[in-house]
Amino acid sequence: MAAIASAPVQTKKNYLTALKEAISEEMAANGDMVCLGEDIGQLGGAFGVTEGLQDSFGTQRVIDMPIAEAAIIGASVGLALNGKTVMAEMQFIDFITCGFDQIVNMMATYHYRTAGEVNLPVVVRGPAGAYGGGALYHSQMNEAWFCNSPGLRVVCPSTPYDAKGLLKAALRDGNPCIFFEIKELYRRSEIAEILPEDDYIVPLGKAAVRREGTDVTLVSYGQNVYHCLQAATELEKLGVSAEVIDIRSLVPLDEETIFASLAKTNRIIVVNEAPMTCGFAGEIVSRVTTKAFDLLDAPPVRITRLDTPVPWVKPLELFVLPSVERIVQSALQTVRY
Amino acid sequence: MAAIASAPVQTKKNYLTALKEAISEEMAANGDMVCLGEDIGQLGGAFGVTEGLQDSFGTQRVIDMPIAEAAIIGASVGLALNGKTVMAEMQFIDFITCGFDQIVNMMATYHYRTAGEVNLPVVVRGPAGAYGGGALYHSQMNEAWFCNSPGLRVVCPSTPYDAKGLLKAALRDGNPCIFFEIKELYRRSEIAEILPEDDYIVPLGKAAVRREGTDVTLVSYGQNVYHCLQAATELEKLGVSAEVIDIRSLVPLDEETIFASLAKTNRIIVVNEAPMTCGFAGEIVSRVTTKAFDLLDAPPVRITRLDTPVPWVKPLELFVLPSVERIVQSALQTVRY
Amino acid sequence: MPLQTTTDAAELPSHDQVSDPGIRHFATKRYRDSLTKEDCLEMFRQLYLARYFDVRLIKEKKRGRLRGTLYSSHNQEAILVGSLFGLRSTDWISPIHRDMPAFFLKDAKFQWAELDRMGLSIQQVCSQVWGRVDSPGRARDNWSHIGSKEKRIIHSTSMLAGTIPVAAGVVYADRMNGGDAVVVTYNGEGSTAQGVFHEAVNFAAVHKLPVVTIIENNQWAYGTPVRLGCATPDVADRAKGFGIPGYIADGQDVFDVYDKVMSAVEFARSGQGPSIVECKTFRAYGHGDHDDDRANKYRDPAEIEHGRLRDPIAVCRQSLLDLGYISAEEAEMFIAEGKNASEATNEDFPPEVVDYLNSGIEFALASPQPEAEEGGMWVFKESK
Amino acid sequence: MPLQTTTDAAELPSHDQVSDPGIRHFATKRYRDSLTKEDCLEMFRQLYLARYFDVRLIKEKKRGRLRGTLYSSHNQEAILVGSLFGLRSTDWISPIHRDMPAFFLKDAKFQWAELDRMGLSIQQVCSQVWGRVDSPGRARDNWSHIGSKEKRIIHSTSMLAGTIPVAAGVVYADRMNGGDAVVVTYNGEGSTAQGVFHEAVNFAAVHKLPVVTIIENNQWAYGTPVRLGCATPDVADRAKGFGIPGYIADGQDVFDVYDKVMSAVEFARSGQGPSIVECKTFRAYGHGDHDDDRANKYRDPAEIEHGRLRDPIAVCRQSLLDLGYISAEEAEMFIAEGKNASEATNEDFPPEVVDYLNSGIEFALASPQPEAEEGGMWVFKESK
Ligand SMILES: Cc1ncc(C[n+]2csc(CCOP(=O)(O)OP(=O)(O)O)c2C)c(N)n1
Ligand SMILES: Cc1ncc(C[n+]2csc(CCOP(=O)(O)OP(=O)(O)O)c2C)c(N)n1
Ligand SMILES: [Mg+2]
Ligand SMILES: [Mg+2]
Repeated sequence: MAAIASAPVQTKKNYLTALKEAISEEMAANGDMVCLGEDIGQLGGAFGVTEGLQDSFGTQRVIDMPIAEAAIIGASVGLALNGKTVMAEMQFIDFITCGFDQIVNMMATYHYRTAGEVNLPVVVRGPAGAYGGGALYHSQMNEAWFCNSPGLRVVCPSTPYDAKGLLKAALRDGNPCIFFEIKELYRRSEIAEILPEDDYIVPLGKAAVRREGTDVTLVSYGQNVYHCLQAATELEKLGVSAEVIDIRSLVPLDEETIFASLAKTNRIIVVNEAPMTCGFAGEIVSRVTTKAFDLLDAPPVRITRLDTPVPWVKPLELFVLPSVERIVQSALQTVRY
Repeated sequence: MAAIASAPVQTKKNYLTALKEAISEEMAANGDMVCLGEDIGQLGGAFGVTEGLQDSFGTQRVIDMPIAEAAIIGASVGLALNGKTVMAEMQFIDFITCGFDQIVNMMATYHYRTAGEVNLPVVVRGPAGAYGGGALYHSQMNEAWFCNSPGLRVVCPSTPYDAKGLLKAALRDGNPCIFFEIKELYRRSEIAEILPEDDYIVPLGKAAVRREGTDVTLVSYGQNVYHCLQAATELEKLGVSAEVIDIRSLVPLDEETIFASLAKTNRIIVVNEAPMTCGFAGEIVSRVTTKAFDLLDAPPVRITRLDTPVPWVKPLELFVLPSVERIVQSALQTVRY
Repeated sequence: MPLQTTTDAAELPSHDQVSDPGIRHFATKRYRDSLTKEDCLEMFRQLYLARYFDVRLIKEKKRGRLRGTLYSSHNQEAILVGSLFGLRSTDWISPIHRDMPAFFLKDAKFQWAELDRMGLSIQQVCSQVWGRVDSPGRARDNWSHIGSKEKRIIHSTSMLAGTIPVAAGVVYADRMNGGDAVVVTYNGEGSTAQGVFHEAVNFAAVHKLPVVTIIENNQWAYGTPVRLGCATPDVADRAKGFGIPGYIADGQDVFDVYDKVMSAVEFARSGQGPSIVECKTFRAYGHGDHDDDRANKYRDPAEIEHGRLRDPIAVCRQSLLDLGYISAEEAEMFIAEGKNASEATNEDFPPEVVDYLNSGIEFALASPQPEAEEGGMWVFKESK
Repeated sequence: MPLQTTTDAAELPSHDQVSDPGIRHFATKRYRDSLTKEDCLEMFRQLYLARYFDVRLIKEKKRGRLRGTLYSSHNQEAILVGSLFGLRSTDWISPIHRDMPAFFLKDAKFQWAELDRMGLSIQQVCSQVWGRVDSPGRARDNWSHIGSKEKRIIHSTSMLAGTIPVAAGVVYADRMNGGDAVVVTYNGEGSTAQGVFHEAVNFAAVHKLPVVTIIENNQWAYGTPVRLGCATPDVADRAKGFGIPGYIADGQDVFDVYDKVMSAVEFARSGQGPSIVECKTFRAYGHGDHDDDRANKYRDPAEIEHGRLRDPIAVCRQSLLDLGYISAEEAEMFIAEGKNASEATNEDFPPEVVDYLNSGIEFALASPQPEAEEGGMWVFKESK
């Protein structure tokens, strides 16, 4: 018995559990932390990310908000202005549009316009991403809007380890952060993993090389990391060695890791499920071409969603989104360039 | 007398007058056109773009709206859904954030989700741009958000001729359009010009070559076109021949004109006063590098606002914005690359 | 006065005489009084139809035939039937997630079994549910996000309360054209907390636009009770902030809903402006079918039992009995009330109701899925 | 009862007994009754100070010394003075474009000539106006967009009504910490049409947060009259939609404003929740100084004359005379009322008022402009 208690069997945890742990551990460690959002209390959130949180920390620290995203963001700013650390949930990241002004004009700029007097530790997080049949309003990846709005951290984890470590880092960072959770990964058992017992963070602005390779660099984040990894496996069979980079945090971006990879491969493909025009794939391509032009032996490639909304029925949805096949084909063309 | 009446002296018209003419001529020609916005009626708009319009067309067709941007956009959608052509004014384009959801989720996607049954001839226009001491909330160029939201035309004229012709084209296009007017150009007398007597449009998706050159291509729009032209003049003195392209419409984008120029110069600098990350400068760089890589003899360059808000006092404001000097310096470096 | 009101209705002055805007808990009775026996029986049938649509879809979903979330309108059907029954073919509506039956019930009066109407056909609605190309939106957006310009149904996004300003614009245009159309929008009580609700109703109030905003107060917004979203005693009190009438209807009584909504509709049509009609009801199941289990945890069983006590089918049947419009035997033929999808069978519903929906499902199943390439189409209207 | 109310005030039950939320046109008199002679004279001086700030800035602008738009608070000063006078040092405020004097008037009671207070110093405010580095925001954002966490003033963006949810969050945090702070937010009547106004006040109402929302109803929102933005008889009626009290104050009478705002503040402080205080006033000039000429076109001269008839300085002076707090001679010493910037001279104001502002301007002129490089700083807090 004693032995069992002192060395519990470590179980693999999924992405959702990792997020839950991050929030409840931070809540426990930081008495000045508050969570707010729609249905996060009694219900525990639409996806259960805050399940049990209100039981543990009470209705004052875990607030069931009216359906009012501008009030949610605005109140988060006020709470943070008065000393609190805030986790604000968007039921789906798509609905962030309803609180958009409060994010880009009120929250993002507060530190800037007060010349540093005020900083806002607010993480706005929510389920994002397509491939699940969620249609136009439950599938968005709208991270580019926030990357174009100075003053916001923008983060998107793809693994349970990162989900927990990045969320903790974001909550402690002291700056407002838009935290994109990939809902299709929430309960994906294949990616479940054993998490450290001890407190840890994954620093913002540090990319992860998910697979090493020498012929072409595939850069991605979120769900598309798995498309890239699958493509890399297939490419290997075809004799092409692909390196896969998961940037994890968009703002700040770890350019060094990308450039280092490019120095090996001299070829880059950026994969991302958001619309192409002014999306983050283009940002990476621009950084690479303006700053590491000489490393390029072939034109960089963007594989993104077509410039369309995300349609509902499966064939249409898949048609507009990046696929393993599109990545493989592009990589083959690129290495032959 | 008769001679004078038949051949009136043509006076040069400024950017603001050109916009006024476009709106009142379209209103006169199209009985189904409606204008709405804050203070556009009795006051004639904060900048006077709709001066006299309510006197000519009545309170029903020129609507003074409550201070409620979501209602303005939503009502515009409804009016267009029921057969009207709509001009909706944002008092400053910065305030579009308060109606953001209605723009990107309701309006932009309507044609798509109805498989073409519904199309919305709505032009949302408003004063934009920095360099005038407007500070954070009266200086924005937030066009990238809309370029990343499929279903919207995005337009930005830099001359009176284009202002009139593009606004008319946008109003007749049948698709929702975000129309960025450069308020610093509204009354700039140096750019006033004689406008055609006859009805004309400037088609969306057609760039203008503002100055021909052979050594480097400067691509821009809005106010920065003039920075580019000034830089080109200075560069000429230094023996560098710069071509200046004014793209005028961002979505759709005239790639051909850019590529054709690049085929001559093999060097490109994109200038734009919006924040760099995920801005439209990066989009142009990405299009060029992914589609016309072999035309590049030097890394493309982005000259944009720093990734900051627009601060108030002059030295700070100018510090973060593109300047003629930065363009000249970059061009010199680029041609020497 | 053939119909009994279920609430303690007091005679109010006629609309034109009501000068002080505010709550009118009880409308005049004149609208329900003008319903014929045929009307009443038709509304009764429509309640069965709405219920059957729900029950059947849950069954189909359980069989794995449907994708997406089912937002049940079980126990709330009287709101849809009662509010739609009196509309004209020129009127517009804007239903939300919980209102799927509204699409085919619209303007269904006397002809709900016909195919060509001002609402969508059951074939179109089923094609949407099954994700087929004959959906009016070619199944590009999901579930309740359909509509039709031709049939005067506004397409919603997911963003709650987001269609109200659109509705206001639609009737503004109609009024410019000399029309007398009214638009009826549907929203949950939780959605009244949205800023756009305020902006749009306020705009409509200022311009006296014919916008009727129905609040389906089913006590819960997903997992959040009404008291955490709204601090007024009644949600209809929101109307007071705009200077417009706020009506309260018994959402379980199709005739009371008809009464109050018609009061609001005719108030609007006559140029007196917008109003709010709160229909008090109770959400029978979870927020969506994925939430059924949890909804039994965050909601008190006693509350659920109480909330489902007055099934709109039963309430309507009793009225028809009281009126002598049906016999005791007829009344016992189809007992659908209270039955969840797992308990209900086709025998609990009038055969024409079952046939009607079957015809829609059959059509849908024969309709092809859209081609993948359609995903890339219709981003823009091609310019002339 | 030394002070006469200018409105026909009726005694109301005390707050705790008022169960039905809604409009309370007249608060109890007890708050104004507790003002001492010293208080009253202080408020009178503060009216001069607010007016002088405005008059002087217009002069400075005309001399080409200032950039940006001046949003005059002329004729509306009683709202600022009356609402700020009773606040505690722990309370927060959130002023808007028309409320520049609020920054230094905050917590000015008895010590407005001192340098170190809970409001911003006149040195700081002037440094902001002149765009100098000693502005609390180092002149990074313009004009009224200043504030201070330390001094408990929320920084606004330009987006109207946008600070109300922030204010709600601030006092939520305070309440968590066991504090009893109240936040007073200021908004024009036109801004009540914004969605975020609704979302924030509704949230505050649900949680009974101590948020007092003052509506400066100056009849015009830029070029749009109140009737095109709000359909209720009084803007305070907005309160009814949230189930909270709505007070109406005579915005020209500093003591009436004090009365109603203190009623709202103590209602809030005692845990009973938010409220709205409409202060009826009139915008003396254009929306901003760029609009002065046009404002004479879109507004009827008779309306302007009528709206400026009861200058808050004159109204206050009369009360002081009636109370015997000043003599007839004293009353005639400084006649600032009704005078535009071009007419007014320093002699129209008490010398300590002129000195006070001068000290701020002198300080500001000696303060350097920020260095250009600061434009690139403070986008993010550096991580630990
Ligand atoms: C702007 C926005 N925020 C959040 C949601 C997520 N959401 C969907 S339905 C719902 C609850 C709606 O409650 P209510 O308005 O009462 O309608 P009901 O479902 O009870 O019929 C929520 C929060 C949404 N769709 N839109
Ligand atoms: C969201 C938003 N929309 C529009 C504006 C432009 N604007 C600035 S002040 C103003 C009028 C405000 O009127 P009111 O609220 O009555 O305040 P007042 O100026 O009369 O004091 C407008 C429309 C803005 N600042 N923010
Ligand atoms: Mg509900
Ligand atoms: Mg006003």
